[in-house]
Amino acid sequence: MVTATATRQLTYGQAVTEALRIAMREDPTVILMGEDIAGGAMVDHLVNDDAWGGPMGVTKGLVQEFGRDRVLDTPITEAGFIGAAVGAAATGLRPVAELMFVDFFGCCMDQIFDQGAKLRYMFGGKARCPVVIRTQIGAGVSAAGQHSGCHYSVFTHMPGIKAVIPSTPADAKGLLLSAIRDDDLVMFFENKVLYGMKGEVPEGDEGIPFGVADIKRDGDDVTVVAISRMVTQSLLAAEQLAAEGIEVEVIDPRTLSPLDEETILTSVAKTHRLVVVDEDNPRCSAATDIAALVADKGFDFLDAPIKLVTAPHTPVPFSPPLEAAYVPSPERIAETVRQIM
Amino acid sequence: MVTATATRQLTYGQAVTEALRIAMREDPTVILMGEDIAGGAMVDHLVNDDAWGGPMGVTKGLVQEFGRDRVLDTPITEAGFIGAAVGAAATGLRPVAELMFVDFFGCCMDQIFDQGAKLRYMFGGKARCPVVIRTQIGAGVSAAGQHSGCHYSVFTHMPGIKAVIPSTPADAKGLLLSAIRDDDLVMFFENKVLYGMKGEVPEGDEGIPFGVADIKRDGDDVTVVAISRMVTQSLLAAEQLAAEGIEVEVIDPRTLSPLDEETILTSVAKTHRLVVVDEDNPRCSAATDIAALVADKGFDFLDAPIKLVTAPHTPVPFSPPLEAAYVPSPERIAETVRQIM
Amino acid sequence: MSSPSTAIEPAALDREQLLTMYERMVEIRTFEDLAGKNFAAGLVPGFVHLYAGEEAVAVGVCAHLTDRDYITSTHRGHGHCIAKGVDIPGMVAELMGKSTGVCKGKGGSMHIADVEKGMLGANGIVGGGIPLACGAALTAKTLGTGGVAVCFFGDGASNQGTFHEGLNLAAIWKLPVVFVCENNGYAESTPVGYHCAASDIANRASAYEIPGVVVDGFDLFAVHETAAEAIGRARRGDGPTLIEAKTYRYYGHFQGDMITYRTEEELNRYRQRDPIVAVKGYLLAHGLADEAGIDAIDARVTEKLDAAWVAAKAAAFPAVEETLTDVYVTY
Amino acid sequence: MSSPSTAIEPAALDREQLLTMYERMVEIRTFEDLAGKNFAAGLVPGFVHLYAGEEAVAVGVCAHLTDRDYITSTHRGHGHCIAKGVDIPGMVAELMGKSTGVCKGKGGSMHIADVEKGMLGANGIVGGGIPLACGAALTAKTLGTGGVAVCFFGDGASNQGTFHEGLNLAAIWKLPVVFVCENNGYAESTPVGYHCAASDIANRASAYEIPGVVVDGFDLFAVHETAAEAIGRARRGDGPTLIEAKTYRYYGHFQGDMITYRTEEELNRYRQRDPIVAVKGYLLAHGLADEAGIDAIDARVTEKLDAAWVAAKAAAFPAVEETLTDVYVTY
Ligand SMILES: Cc1ncc(C[n+]2csc(CCOP(=O)(O)OP(=O)(O)O)c2C)c(N)n1
Ligand SMILES: Cc1ncc(C[n+]2csc(CCOP(=O)(O)OP(=O)(O)O)c2C)c(N)n1
Ligand SMILES: [Mg+2]
Ligand SMILES: [Mg+2]
Repeated sequence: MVTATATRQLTYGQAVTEALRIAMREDPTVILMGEDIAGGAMVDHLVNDDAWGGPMGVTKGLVQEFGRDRVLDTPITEAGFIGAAVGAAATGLRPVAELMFVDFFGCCMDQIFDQGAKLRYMFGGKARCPVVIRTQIGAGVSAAGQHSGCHYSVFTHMPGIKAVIPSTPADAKGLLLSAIRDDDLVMFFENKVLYGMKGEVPEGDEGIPFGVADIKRDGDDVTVVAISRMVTQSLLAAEQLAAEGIEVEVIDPRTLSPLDEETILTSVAKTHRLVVVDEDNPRCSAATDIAALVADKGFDFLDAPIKLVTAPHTPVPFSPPLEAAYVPSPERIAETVRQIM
Repeated sequence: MVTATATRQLTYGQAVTEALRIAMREDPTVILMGEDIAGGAMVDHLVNDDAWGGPMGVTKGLVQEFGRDRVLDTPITEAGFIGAAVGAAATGLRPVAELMFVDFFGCCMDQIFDQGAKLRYMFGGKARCPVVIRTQIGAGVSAAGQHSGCHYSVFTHMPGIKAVIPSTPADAKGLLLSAIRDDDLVMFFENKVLYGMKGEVPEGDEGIPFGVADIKRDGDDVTVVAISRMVTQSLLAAEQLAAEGIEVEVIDPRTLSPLDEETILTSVAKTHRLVVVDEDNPRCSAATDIAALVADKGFDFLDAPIKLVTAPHTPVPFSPPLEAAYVPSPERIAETVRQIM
Repeated sequence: MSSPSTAIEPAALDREQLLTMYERMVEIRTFEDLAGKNFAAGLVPGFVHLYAGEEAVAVGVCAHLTDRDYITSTHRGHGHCIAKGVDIPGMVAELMGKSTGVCKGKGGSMHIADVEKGMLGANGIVGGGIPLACGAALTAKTLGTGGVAVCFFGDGASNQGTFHEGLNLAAIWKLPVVFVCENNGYAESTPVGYHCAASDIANRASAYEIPGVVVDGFDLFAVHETAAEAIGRARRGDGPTLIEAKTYRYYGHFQGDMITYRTEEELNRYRQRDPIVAVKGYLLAHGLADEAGIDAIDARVTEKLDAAWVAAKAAAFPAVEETLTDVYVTY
Repeated sequence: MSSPSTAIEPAALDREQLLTMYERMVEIRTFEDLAGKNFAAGLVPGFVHLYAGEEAVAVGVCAHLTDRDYITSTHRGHGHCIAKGVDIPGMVAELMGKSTGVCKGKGGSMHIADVEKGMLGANGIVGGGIPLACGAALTAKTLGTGGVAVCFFGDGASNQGTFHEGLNLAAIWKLPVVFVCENNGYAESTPVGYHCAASDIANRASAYEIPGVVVDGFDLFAVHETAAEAIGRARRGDGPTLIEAKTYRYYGHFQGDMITYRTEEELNRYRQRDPIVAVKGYLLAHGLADEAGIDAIDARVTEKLDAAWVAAKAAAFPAVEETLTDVYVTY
């Protein structure tokens, strides 16, 4: 992407923090809510300081600038505070709530999909719900069965929700800025394994529009649509395959809802082959969604079966060798591509 | 299906009741739990009688035979009582819990997907969770935005859950019997529009195995995979199309997890064309799941794009004409089939 | 927790306020009676849950609110909507699923809303509105609007997790919110004495160290006074209150309910203390209105409601394309 | 609610029981110290939340339980597991993700379980175990096993919806369950005084009209006696009790926590009253053991734990095919 904006290296985590800071500066109605996002609430020596800044330190440093009225530590009551974020969004604030791990969605899903996401439709268009729910996804750090899921497929399924899922520091910043400025309910999926990833991030406050996929690598032989951390894994696979003379086009949808159908279809029209790489469980997933899109609208382009590389239909195992087998690897991606060449 | 068993006409609702009665008679560890499934708890004149027997009367008459210790009315605490059903299942009972409408899953999803469904895996195979959660799905009675959803796709997505979804009275009985006898967590989806549907139902206590699709209509020209009420709609479409000389094979998977891949693939190998009809919302859905299956393993059989006929990516509207437009109709199914002939 | 207050003299209320409240109650009763009748006639699709009998609660509470204040409601929401000033013809049209409905026919009885009027929606999820009310109160507190939020819910809802989470959150953040539990004795067919381990739901306030008050929900003046105190407290920044209004619904849980779980006598006991008749009696006894004046109000309401039904019946259903709109602001 | 009980004389306990409880506490402490050390050394993947400091609670309660009784636990579950009799070498191997682990390495620290031993799992979801415990109690009640369920959870969990739903359900059904809230003053970095609107969490019992008791979680004998009463009550069919054990964790929330939210002094104040030292002192003062006897126990525990770590380090990881098994009983 050619751009005149100055950039510097930031981690994915720092990019998220920067987007939050910019959004909070530009709009006083933006508030943050979540468990220990500052931490140490009502501890004498931490009045204007944070104890944690979130479990991964992503919200660290914000309470010092914006104070505890805009950086709200919450009790462990996901339905309560995420529902409150929805109610606040319907009445004039722009809350950014943190659901610490996506696996906890079962504690608050009614407030997300049934209250927040449906409110505008059920009220005949006479309401809006500009709330962002940031959450961590992904296996890879042995966080085990209840802290390692993906499940963005569930949110992509739900009408009224936008599903945003950055794979690089620059995308994290730009997409989060757009998410906070957006007038709808946005689920923002941060991959815990990517927080330390470094990359060029533009200065300034420009958002990245939703529904615009990013071609992370050009190639003529096969289209690989990859989501979140699977972009990195697919780029590694593409390197291996390039050495064998197979040029992979790696497309990162960046937002699953809305989905940039055109970029995917245009690529398949060129390559005639599609592999979808998705760390979520395989059934009724983002992977099957993209496959079904192409099996319909891109059918005439296809020269080979559509292949999916996904996590298995199992919970996430704890033991490191099992977890490594669970997550789609560059080797598995490359092997799958070879099958359809 | 040729069978020696005597049958008689029952409604879909009566078939469910009969399965519950048989299962409770054969196994004293089977208990029922849910809001107003008997009704009138602790009302003087209703000690051994029910006030409601569930909002649709499906559990009516059971408290008289099995008493209030096995037909438990619960407070409105979905996480509490469905979690209790899970805990009871892990310790020796076989609870059948009723989640009144599937739309309420957001109030108890943690106990379903994160506790019950994962317990066996996380415990290294040293536990089991034989619980059935019966729930109502479907649009068609103007129950509006929070009482008309399908969302079986979300449960099919989740490892550790079996997703069972009968479309006829006979299937309702046979599948529910198998569900209650099954050692895993089963979500059992009853379509509210089908409760009054009449059909032949076998006497006796035979279950229908999971993972075995039923071919509801034979045909050579196009395969239609249809789920729940969409089976009826597809059979109506097939009649229209037969008049035009198009013979539709209608396949009812009956269980979405496990899925009978073979029956679907075998049919597509014959017809070379696939339409999936699904009342759930379209993204990351059962429809895309089946399409993706065939776009991979059945690619070489296909002569035309795979088409999906689904609800739109919207909540369910209240107003009757809008709701009618929301649900896939025989006309829309027939029109879609024509597109790929 | 204070004990049920009854027969309070409405010292702080002038004649006009009293007549307005009376009219609102009659509007609700008439609305519900007609909704029931037209449902039976097949004109109202889906479910309807009628509020008749509980009018004093919505009206006594909402009398203290303006458009900058928010309420959340329940499946039994018509009374709350009317008390909060939602357009009645628009509500009738909504029940019928017409394009002239307040939600363009897309919501129906269980999702009537008007955010401009501070009405954040009836709600099909029992307990679903409680966190939303906390959020509306958080907005008021954060932006310093001076507004409050009132959260209506039933006895059945008081067992939901959201009740606990919402009250704790409101208490620790001192949110300007008032929780109004309408204890009508039943959750569907299940008596409160079975489903709820607390004899008085107001007692549950002690788990959050906030005030909990029982009030006679058939006594408009008692509700009005109790609400005044709680709403005043919230507006002053002193935090939430839990009010339990003991009330009763005249109709079944929803239309079609055979009501086998309660007796005719029980119903009649309540009907004898009808809250609307009580207010009318007060107005007459204190010379604030005469029979003719009351009749004029009643007639005005009937006329308004009849006209609303005529208009709703004549109105068009929404165009089929409306199925696909209003999901997102932009997409 | 009764006030904190301290310095109870363990009248009902004989020497052997006391020594067993002492040994269990030492096992837990040693387990946690070594888990922390080996985590720092990179031998334990994922997260670990250590129970050191809270030993008297798990041991004092579980002393009353047998294998037909069930417990549910939390992310901070090692102590509950040991107190309930889960195999220690199997636990160590589980922490490392080895095939010899009690969950074959598939669960890890946050999901250690042994249903045969009545241990229904540590739990990664705060408040997640509460409904499960109600279910285990329902089984006991329905099948008449005479068993009870004990549900451990933290102060933070007491704000979750499941707390409210579970306690109400247990109360109305008179389930044989005891809720043990381990109030260690913090939920992650957040003090209980901020996150919880109740000064004493035990007070919340009144919302369900069940007994609520505060007990000093550093006092084994007080915990033991309080638990005896509550568990006895449950076994007799008299329903649930909520016990709040005021306790403290010596380590951070998880290993890696910088613990900026509390002071060295605060920690030292607790450490001075160390529950294990207190029991040891009691044993010595009452001539129930001498220094040599105590040392022998301590040495035995150290040896057992060291051997467990040696074995776990030597054990194999599960075969990769294990990734796909144990999802269903049949599929
Ligand atoms: C989460 C959820 N569970 C169950 C229902 C079904 N339901 C609708 S109303 C109702 C009873 C509500 O009782 P209460 O809160 O006392 O309100 P009331 O109807 O008496 O006004 C139930 C169980 C629902 N709508 N939402
Ligand atoms: C539903 C849910 N929300 C948040 C978390 C993250 N989390 C893990 S432990 C914890 C604090 C728990 O506090 P408490 O209940 O007091 O237990 P303690 O750690 O003090 O033993 C939090 C917030 C979680 N695991 N589950
Ligand atoms: Mg009620
Ligand atoms: Mg704690």
